Amino acid sequence: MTKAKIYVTLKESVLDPQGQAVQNALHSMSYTSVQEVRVGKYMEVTLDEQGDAAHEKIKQMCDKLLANPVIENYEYELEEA
Amino acid sequence: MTKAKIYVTLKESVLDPQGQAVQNALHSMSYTSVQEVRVGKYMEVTLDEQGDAAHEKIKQMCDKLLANPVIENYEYELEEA
Amino acid sequence: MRLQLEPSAETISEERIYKEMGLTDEEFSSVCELLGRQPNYTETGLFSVMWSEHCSYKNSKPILKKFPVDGPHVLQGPGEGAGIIDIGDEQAVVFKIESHNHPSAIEPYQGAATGVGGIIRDVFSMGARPVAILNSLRFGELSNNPRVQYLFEEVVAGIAGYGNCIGIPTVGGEIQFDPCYEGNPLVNAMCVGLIDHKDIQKGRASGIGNTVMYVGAATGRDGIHGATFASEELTEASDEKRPAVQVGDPFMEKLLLEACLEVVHSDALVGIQDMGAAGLTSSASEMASKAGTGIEMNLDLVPQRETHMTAYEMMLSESQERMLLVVTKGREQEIADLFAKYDLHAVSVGTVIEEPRFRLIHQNQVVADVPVDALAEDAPVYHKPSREPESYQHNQALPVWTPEITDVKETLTALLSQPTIASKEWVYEQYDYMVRTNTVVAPGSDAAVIRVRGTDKALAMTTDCNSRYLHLDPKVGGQIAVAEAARNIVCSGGQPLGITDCLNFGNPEKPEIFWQIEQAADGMTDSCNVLGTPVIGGNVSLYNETSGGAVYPTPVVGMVGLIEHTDHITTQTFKQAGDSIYVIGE
Amino acid sequence: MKFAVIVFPGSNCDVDMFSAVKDELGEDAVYVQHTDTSLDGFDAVLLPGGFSYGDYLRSGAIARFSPIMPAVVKAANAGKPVLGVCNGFQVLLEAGLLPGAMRRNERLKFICKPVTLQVNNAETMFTSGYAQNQEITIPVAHGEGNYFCDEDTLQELQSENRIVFTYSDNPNGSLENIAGITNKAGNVLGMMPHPERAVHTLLGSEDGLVMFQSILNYWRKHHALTT
Ligand SMILES: Nc1ncnc2c1ncn2[C@@H]1O[C@H](COP(=O)(O)OP(=O)(O)O)[C@@H](O)[C@H]1O
Repeated sequence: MTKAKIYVTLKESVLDPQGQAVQNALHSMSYTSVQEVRVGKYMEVTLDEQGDAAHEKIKQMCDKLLANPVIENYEYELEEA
Repeated sequence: MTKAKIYVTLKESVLDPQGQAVQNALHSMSYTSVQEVRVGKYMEVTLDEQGDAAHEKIKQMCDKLLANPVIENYEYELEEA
Repeated sequence: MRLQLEPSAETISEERIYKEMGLTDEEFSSVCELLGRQPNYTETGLFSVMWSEHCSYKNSKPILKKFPVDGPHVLQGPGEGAGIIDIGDEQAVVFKIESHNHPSAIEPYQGAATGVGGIIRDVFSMGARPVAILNSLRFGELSNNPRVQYLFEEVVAGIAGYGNCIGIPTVGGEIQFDPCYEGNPLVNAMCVGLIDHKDIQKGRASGIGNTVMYVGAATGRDGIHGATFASEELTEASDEKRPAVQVGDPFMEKLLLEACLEVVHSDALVGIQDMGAAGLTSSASEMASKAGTGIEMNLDLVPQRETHMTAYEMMLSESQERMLLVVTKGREQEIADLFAKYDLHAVSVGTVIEEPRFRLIHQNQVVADVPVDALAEDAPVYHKPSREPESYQHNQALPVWTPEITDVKETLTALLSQPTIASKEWVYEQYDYMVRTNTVVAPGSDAAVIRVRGTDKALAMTTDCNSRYLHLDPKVGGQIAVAEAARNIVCSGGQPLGITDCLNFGNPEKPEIFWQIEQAADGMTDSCNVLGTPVIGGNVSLYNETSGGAVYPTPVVGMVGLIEHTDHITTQTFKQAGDSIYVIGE
Repeated sequence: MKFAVIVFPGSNCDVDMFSAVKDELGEDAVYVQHTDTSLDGFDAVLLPGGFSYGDYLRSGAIARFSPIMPAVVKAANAGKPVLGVCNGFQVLLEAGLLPGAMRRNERLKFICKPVTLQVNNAETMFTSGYAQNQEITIPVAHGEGNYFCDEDTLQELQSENRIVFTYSDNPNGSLENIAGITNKAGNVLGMMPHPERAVHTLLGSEDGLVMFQSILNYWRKHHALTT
């Protein structure tokens, strides 16, 4: 069993209204030292495969479903579970 | 400057409709080896502070705003930026 | 700092770089003639977007001329952000429909969402309060096609996401599924607003010395060249060419909406226009051109979301949720204070000048200096060749087919289970169709009805088009589209007032397609004349083609009608057992 | 009676709340901006629906830090009726004036339609006009109305009779069909359905108006006693 931790983030040039709103909120709560906030998704997928097989599967899932390649990038880490 | 990477996840005891939906979708795409999917948030917050001061600030922000303690847990890592 | 080496004027001309931007050889020579020299990179960019079909209607102008645009109640015909029709009591209704087909094909959620955002800005930039949103959608066959299902689901979610968040009810629409839309879905959004006559705004940059102000989201590199992109066929290569996708921010737009509806009451405001297709370029140059003035802008002052943006990028960006204002000189602070109440920054970026020129300064250099009218008025107009397709005579010659029904129940069930005919509840349940509590007839009937608060009046509204009729006979189909809309309005208790239309067609450079456009417009014109419903605005979306061919001709009609008394409102359902049923018509 | 309608950036049912009170109930209503800091002089506080701060991050999460919120807490502690509808409910949850949290709807889609509610407690200041267990029709319109709380909280809510409304046909996956709850004292009500959208026959139902009338009746009685 493997647990994949997947981070999906908006591409650099894509507007992130959520991040902007959170940043403004933090500023108005007087956390003025905050320079930037970006909000993305974090997913944990547990699957039977291990090692390379797990890599292969997770990559496919990200490309096909978990991330939207038009506006998002993704990264992941695998952990034995 | 520090970049905080913050992971917000739903608590174990809280049913995750989004994770469930993703899992069902993966199954119907014949990724049947997937055992569980949990969907959370991933945030990157860049702030001026460093070291302990950064820790302190980020923890406060998570407790107050970024996570809802009733249903969510959070973890974070700091990176010098 | 990034040193971006832009090609020189000579290189642009010699290597025909303008072609990549969408200008033809002839168009490029006209630009050189108008300028009396070769344009630099930024200037070439300005012309390429302003002379695109999307902004200049260069292929469709001769067709749009056919439409009747006048009527006793028309206060504003085509040409401004949206058309306006009088509804009495010093009030008027403002409406417009627009396409967001190509962006939705690529990123359905955001494409549809920003389509909704754009049409809402068109309406409130006239000074009107948006009261309802409608849509008209076309997809490929739904069954066994995951891509189509994905597009359908995401487009609906995008429309819902934007409309619900900004708090304008989405009250109606239509959806058709047909294989011809598989690679090229159609996403048309319509917005209806209400206005008091005295608040009607015009997008004009009048008054030499007045200040040009920028409000709303900062400019990023998203959507650069969107207008040009919308004026080409979708191909495999579209993927690479495509600009960073625009993401909608309905929250920002809600703030802008409320602030703009307040600012129209200020006599410091001279003109206002939203930055839609071709962003800063079109809004600024059109405002100046209409007023017979010029504009000088300092791009260093433009709020920027990304670093090291070039003049070209800023001028061609299609970042969403931005507005351009012209304000009486000396009263900028007043306007800035008003926007600050809504957490928005209004910043001065330029000045209205006497010389009718469009002049841009960036980092202390003049980066563009062209005649305003050359951009906004002098785009070429093409009369494309038109040819009746061979299939047409063939279709005409077909004997009229009469269905033979053996089992009525079975046929009825089969019909009702067609996605195009089936209930659209799954869709409209995702739309907040009740917010602001004026929705008297919700989706699920014929036309939707919105009451006009403070009066006994109501507005009926609908979108309609059956493209299968147009495929068989574009003229008759065009007549039918307008007539169907009118029937929906009348059935709801309304008197049809006028229409807005979105002409969704294939590539107009193909004579058979151009013929379809002409015929459809003729048909629509016939019905408009008979019904007394002028065309007060609309939008043209051409090049709806993929390798599979063109979509069926789909001129979507958005119609609004006036219900004089709320007790005239009628709904579709049978009311009680024992009531008589009549069939009216042929 | 004087109602405050709190306006956050992104509130969009503020107008509906306002006109329910002013036009249909016939009482006084005043918009109070999120930047204000006092609710003195108001007899009841209404937190309307909408998408405060775009509902970015979590619905209601950012709004609860608005300058007006300490005054809302103060009004709640003073025993004044505080009603949060939809986004207003979410704000009350985030602010800790009510227990629990909202998750996304089970089917992950926004849902807008009239639903049938059961009045489980007709003895609150908000529901005295209804009959116990009466079925009423009120619209919902939300994407995150899937109420959650832990076991202990649920038991507390149940034993203290604080679950005021439940869905007859659960539209969003909410725990125990919960549609609306009150605080311990019973003067703070949060609910996902929109009573302000059901105040006129033209809008399809008048069942929501009864809630506003109940608040008014409570206030009249209370007011007569104290003045
Ligand atoms: N995309 C949509 N958005 C909102 N409402 C829709 C949409 N499509 C259909 N509807 C609504 O569903 C109802 C039925 O639509 P439709 O099947 O097109 O019927 P009709 O042919 O009578 O117009 C209408 O009230 C219409 O407004």
